[in-house]
Amino acid sequence: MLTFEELCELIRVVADTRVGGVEVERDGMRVRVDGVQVTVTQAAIATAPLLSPQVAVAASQMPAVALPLAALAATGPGSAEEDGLSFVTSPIVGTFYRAPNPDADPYVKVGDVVHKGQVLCIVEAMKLMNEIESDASGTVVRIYPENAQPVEFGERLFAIRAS
Amino acid sequence: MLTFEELCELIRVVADTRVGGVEVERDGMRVRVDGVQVTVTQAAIATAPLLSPQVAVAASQMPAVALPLAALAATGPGSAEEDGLSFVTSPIVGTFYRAPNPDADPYVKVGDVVHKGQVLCIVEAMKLMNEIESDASGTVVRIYPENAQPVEFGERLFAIRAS
Amino acid sequence: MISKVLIANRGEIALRIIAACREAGLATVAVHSEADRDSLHVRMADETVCIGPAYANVSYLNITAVIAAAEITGADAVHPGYGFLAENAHFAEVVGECGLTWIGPPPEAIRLMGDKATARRTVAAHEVPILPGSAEPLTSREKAVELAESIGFPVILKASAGGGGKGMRVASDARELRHAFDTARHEAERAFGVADVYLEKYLTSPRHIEVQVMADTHGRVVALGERECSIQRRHQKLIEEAPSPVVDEELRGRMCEAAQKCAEAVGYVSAGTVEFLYDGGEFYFMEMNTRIQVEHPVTEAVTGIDLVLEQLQVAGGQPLSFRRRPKITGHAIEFRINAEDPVTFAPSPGTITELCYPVGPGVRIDTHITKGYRVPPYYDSLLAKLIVSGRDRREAIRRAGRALSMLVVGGVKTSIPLHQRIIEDPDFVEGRLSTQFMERFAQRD
Amino acid sequence: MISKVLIANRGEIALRIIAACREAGLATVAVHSEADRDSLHVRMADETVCIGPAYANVSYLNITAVIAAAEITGADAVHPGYGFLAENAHFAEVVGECGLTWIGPPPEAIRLMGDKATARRTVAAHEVPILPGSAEPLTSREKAVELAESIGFPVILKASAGGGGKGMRVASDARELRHAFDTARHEAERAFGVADVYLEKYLTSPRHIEVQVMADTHGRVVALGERECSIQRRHQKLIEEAPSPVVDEELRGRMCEAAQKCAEAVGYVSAGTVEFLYDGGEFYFMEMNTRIQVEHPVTEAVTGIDLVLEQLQVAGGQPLSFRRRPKITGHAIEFRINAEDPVTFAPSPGTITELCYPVGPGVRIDTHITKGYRVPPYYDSLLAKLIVSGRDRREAIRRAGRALSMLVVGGVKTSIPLHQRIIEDPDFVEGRLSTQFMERFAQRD
Repeated sequence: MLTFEELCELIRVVADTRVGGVEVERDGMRVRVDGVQVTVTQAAIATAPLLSPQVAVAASQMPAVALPLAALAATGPGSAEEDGLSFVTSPIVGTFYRAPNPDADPYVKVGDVVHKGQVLCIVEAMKLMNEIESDASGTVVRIYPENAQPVEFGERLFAIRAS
Repeated sequence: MLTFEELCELIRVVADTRVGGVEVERDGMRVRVDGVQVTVTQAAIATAPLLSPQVAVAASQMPAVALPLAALAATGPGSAEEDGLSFVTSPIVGTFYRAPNPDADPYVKVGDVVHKGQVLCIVEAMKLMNEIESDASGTVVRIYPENAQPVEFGERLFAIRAS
Repeated sequence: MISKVLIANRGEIALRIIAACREAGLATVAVHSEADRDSLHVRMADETVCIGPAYANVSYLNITAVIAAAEITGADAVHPGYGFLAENAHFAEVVGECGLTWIGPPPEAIRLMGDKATARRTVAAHEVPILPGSAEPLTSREKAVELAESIGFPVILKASAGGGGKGMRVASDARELRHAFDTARHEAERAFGVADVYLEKYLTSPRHIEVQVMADTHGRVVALGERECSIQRRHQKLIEEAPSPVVDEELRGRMCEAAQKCAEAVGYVSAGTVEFLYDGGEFYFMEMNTRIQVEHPVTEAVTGIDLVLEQLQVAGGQPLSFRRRPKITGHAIEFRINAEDPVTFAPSPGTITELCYPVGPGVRIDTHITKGYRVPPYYDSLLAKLIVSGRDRREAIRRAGRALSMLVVGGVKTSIPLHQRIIEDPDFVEGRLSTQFMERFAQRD
Repeated sequence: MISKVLIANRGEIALRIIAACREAGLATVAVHSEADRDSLHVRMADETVCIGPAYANVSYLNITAVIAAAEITGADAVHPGYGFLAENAHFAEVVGECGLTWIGPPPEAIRLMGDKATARRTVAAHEVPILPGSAEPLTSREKAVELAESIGFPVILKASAGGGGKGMRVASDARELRHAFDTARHEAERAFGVADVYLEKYLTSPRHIEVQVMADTHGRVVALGERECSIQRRHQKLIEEAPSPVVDEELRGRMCEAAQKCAEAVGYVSAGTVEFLYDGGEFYFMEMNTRIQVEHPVTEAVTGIDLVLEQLQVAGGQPLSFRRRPKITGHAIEFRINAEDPVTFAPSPGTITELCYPVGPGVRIDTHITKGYRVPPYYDSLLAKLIVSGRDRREAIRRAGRALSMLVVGGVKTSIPLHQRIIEDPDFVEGRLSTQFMERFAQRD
C-alpha cells in the first residue's frame, strides 16, 4: 500500500499536474486527493502510468502538450503515445537535419503520411549522419526542432497521429 | 497508521500545494484534510490557528495530550481551551511547587473544584515564589508536572473541566 | 571549570557557540522563544527551555527567564552571544550573583565602555589616540560652540550612553551646532534615558578599522590584528575583512598596542573589539565592544584561532592558547547575507524554499537556516554569514564571486545580489574604502 | 585559450569544476543522464545537455554522446572529473581529434600509467623505488614461484591492466602462489580483457601515501606534498589527510622528488597523483592516477592552492601559478560521506529529507545534495566530502568531531556514524595507520 512519502508525493503530483483529484482504494486503505480546482472536464491519460496502477484518476484538464519531458523520456527514447499521438524522440545527442543534404528536399513535412521504419530526419553526431526512423505509421502533425538545430537525448522531434 | 508528525506534514503539504483536500481511511482511522479555500464543518481549536487548512480528525485518534506544545503555546500563556477543558500553562520558566512550603498541603489536587483567581501552585524563578492563579473555574482533572519539577514557559500545569 | 553552558541567544551565533561547546566538551542549554521552537540551535543543543513569547523583550531580553532557565537545567555558565543581553552589565552581574560563570568581560568593563564619554576619557588617560573633543559631557550650548571653534568644524555630537548611531548629530558650523545641540540631547534622553552628549572632531570620510582583543584571567591581553569594516549602511556593517587593505605591519603594531591598552585600562577578560576611525595615516579610538562580534570569523580565518572556543576556555580559568599576537596568513572577507529587499533594504521574512551551498576551497558559511525554515519577523534579518578566504585579497575577492554566485537562498529576498555588485565595484576591488562607500555606491549605481 | 568547458561528469566533482570555471571566467556545459535532470550540477551550469538514460554506460560513459554535446553547444574544452571517462586514453584522444582541449594529461601518459606493469618498469628506469618483483608479465607458474622464492614470501599477483583490487591475489607460499597464478590470470582476463599478471613483494601492513603533482605545458612539474589515505575499506578510501602523520620534511622531499620523476618520465601535464606504499621507513611506487582525485581538497587546504583552477589554467596554456613546492600549513582531513548502511555498508539510496551543515572555523563541504534531493541508485554512493582543517592534526580531529556531530543528513543512512567512531579510535588519534586499519577496527568494534 502507499507509504507516507508516496502519499505526500501523490498530493504534490496532483497539485503539479492540476488534475481534478485522485482516489485510491486497496487492502482496506482508501485515499482521495482533490485537485487544485474543483471544476473538471476530461480524463488524464498520461499521468496514470507515472503512478502505481492502483491509482484511479478521476478527472482532469491536462492537455497533451503539457506533459513534462521526464514523463516522456521515462518511456525510453523512441516514441511515446498520448491522445492518439506518437512522439518520435531523439535517441542521440546531435544536430537535427530535415534533409540528407542542404540541397535536398526534407525527408518529411507536416501533413505527410509516414509508415513505420521510414527515415524522418538525420541527427548528426561526431560527423556521423544517423538516420532516424519512424516507429509509428500515421500523419506528421508537428516537427519540433528547426533544421540544423541541436537536439538532446530524449528530445521530441516529431508528433505523428496514427492513421 | 499515520503518526502525528505525518499528519502535520500532510496538512502542510495540503496547504502548500493548494489541493482541494485529502482523505485517508485505514485501520479504523480516518483523516480528512480540506484545502485552504474550502470552508469546512468542525475545527480542532488548538491546531487550527497554527495551520491554514482546516483539519478534522475523526474517531479515536489524537487524545488531547498528544497535541504538541507548539499548538498550545501559540494561544499564549495562560489557558487554552479544548473539548471543554481549560489548561493553565506556566507564564514563566522555573520550578513547579504544589504547596507553599515543603510541610504544607498542596494548593489543589485532582478532583478539587477551583474558582477563577484561586492560587493553584507556585513557580519559583530566581528565588522568587510566583503564585499561579487559575483563570478558569471548574474541576481539576489533571496536574501535569511532578512537584519540584522544572517547567518551561507555556508548559501545561493543570487541566480544568468547566463546571 | 565549567561544564554546562546556557546560550542566551538565537540564530547563527547560538549555533556557533554550540559548535565551540562541542569542541570544548561542554554540555549546552538552548533557550528559545515560542517563535524559535523549531530553530536549529534548539535542535542542536543538549537541553532546551522555552523562555517566552516571540517578542525579544519578553523572551531573549527577559533576564529572569534566562536565569531561571539556567537554574532549572543546572547550567553553570552563560554565553550571551552578541546583541540581546550581551552588553547588559546588570545581566552580567546577576549571572555572577546567581553563582553562574559569565562568559564575557567583567560587568564593570561592560559598564565603563558602555558610557562612551567615560570610555573616551579612560583610554585617553592611557595614551590611546582619540579625536579632539570634549573630555566631559557638554554643560551648555555655548561651551560646545567654543570648543568646536577651537578644534575646527565639522564636529559630531554623540550621546554618552549611546551606540548604533542614535543621538548623533554632525555640525559644519556654529549655527548648525547650536541647533543640533538641543536635538541631540533630546534624542539621547529619549533613546538612553540620559541626555548627556559630548563632542568630537568629525571625519568626513574615515575608515572603520577595529582590532580584536582576547584576554584571560591570568593577566594576559593579546591583540589579534585588525578588521576593516568600512562597508556599512546606516551604521550596520555589511562586509568585513581582515587584514585591512590599508594597514601595514608597522601600523598594525601601533593599533594592536593601542587596543591592548584599552583592554588593560578596564581589566578586560574574554573577547572584545576596539573600534577605531582611521584617516590620513592616523587612527582614533571610537569605542570598545565588550562581546564577541558578528564578524569574528574573518579574524579566525587569518589567524587559525577559534575565538569562541578561547572564550569558553578563558571563562573556565584556562590561559589563552597563544602567548603573543598571531601571524596573519592570507585574507578573509565576510558578507552578511540578510533577508532584505536588495533595492529598498526592507526586511524580507518568509520561508526558505531553496538552499544550495557553494563548493570549493576557501568558503565558510555560518547559518541557522535550512530549507523549509521560516524566517520569523521578530528578530534581526541576518540569515547567514559567508566568509571567503584566499592567499591574498585578490584571490579572496575572486572566490567571493564564485561563492556568492553558487549560494542559492530561495523564498526570501537577500543581500546576495548587492554583494555581487559591490565586489565588482572598482573602489572595492582596489581597496579604496571608507564609511561613505555605500552612500557613494548607491549614488553611482 | 579556452572559453567554454564541457564537464563530462556528475555529482560533487561536476559542481567543483563549475566552481573553478566561474573563478576562471569560463562558461560551462553540464551533461546529464535522465536520472540527473534535476541535479545541482545541471542547475548551476550555463548550458545543459541530456545525453542518455540513467545507466552510466549509455550516458556518462557514452563517448559519442559526450562529444556530440560539446559539438552542439560549441564547448571548446572537456573536463572529465574523476571516474567515468577520466582515465580513458581513447576518450582523451577523441577529444583532441575533435579539436577540443582535453583538461588532463596527454593520452599517452594515461595509457602508459594505465598499464600497471609498464608503469612500474618505466618509473623504475627513472630511479623511482619499486617493490622487488617481476619486470615483465610472468610467462609461467614456475617462473613466478622461482621469482617469489628469490624475493621472499608473501608476494602479490597483480593484473597488468588492473586497478581497484581486481585480479589481485596474495600468496604466502609456493603452493598458494601456484594456485593463485591461474585464478589471477583468469580474473584479469575477465575484468580487463588481458590475462597478463606480474608479481611483487607483498607488504602486510603498509601505509598508503600518495603525492599530488601538477605540471604545465611549459615543462614545469611541481609536487605539492603528500596525502595519507591508509583508511580504506575494500580498496575504497574512506578518510584522507594531509600531511601524513609519519612523513617528516626529509621524507617529504624524497617522495616529492620521486613523484616528480614519475610525472617527468611520461611527459605529464595537469593534475596527477603518484601512489606509494610506505613501510619501515621506505616507500615504493604503486601506481599513478592520471586525473584529479576525490581527496584533492586536503591538499588544497594545506597549500592554499585551487587545484582544479590550476588544471583549467594549464589547459589554457598558462604556466602553473607557483614555481616550487608550496609550504604545508596546518593539517586537513577529508571524510567521505557515503549513502550507505553504517553496519552492512550496503548502498542506501533514497530522498534527503533533512540537511543541516556544521558552522564554525575549519570546515569545508563539497556536495551536490540538497534537502529533497533523491539519491539515484545508478551511480556511486558519495554524497558529500567533509573537509576539516586546523593548525595541527589534534585540532583538525577535534574540529572533525564537532563538524561530524553537526552535519545532519536525513532520509538515507550515511557513513557519518562510522567516521565518528573512527576519530575516537586510539590508533587513529595517535596516527598509527595502515591499510589494515579498517580490518582491525571492524574486529575490535
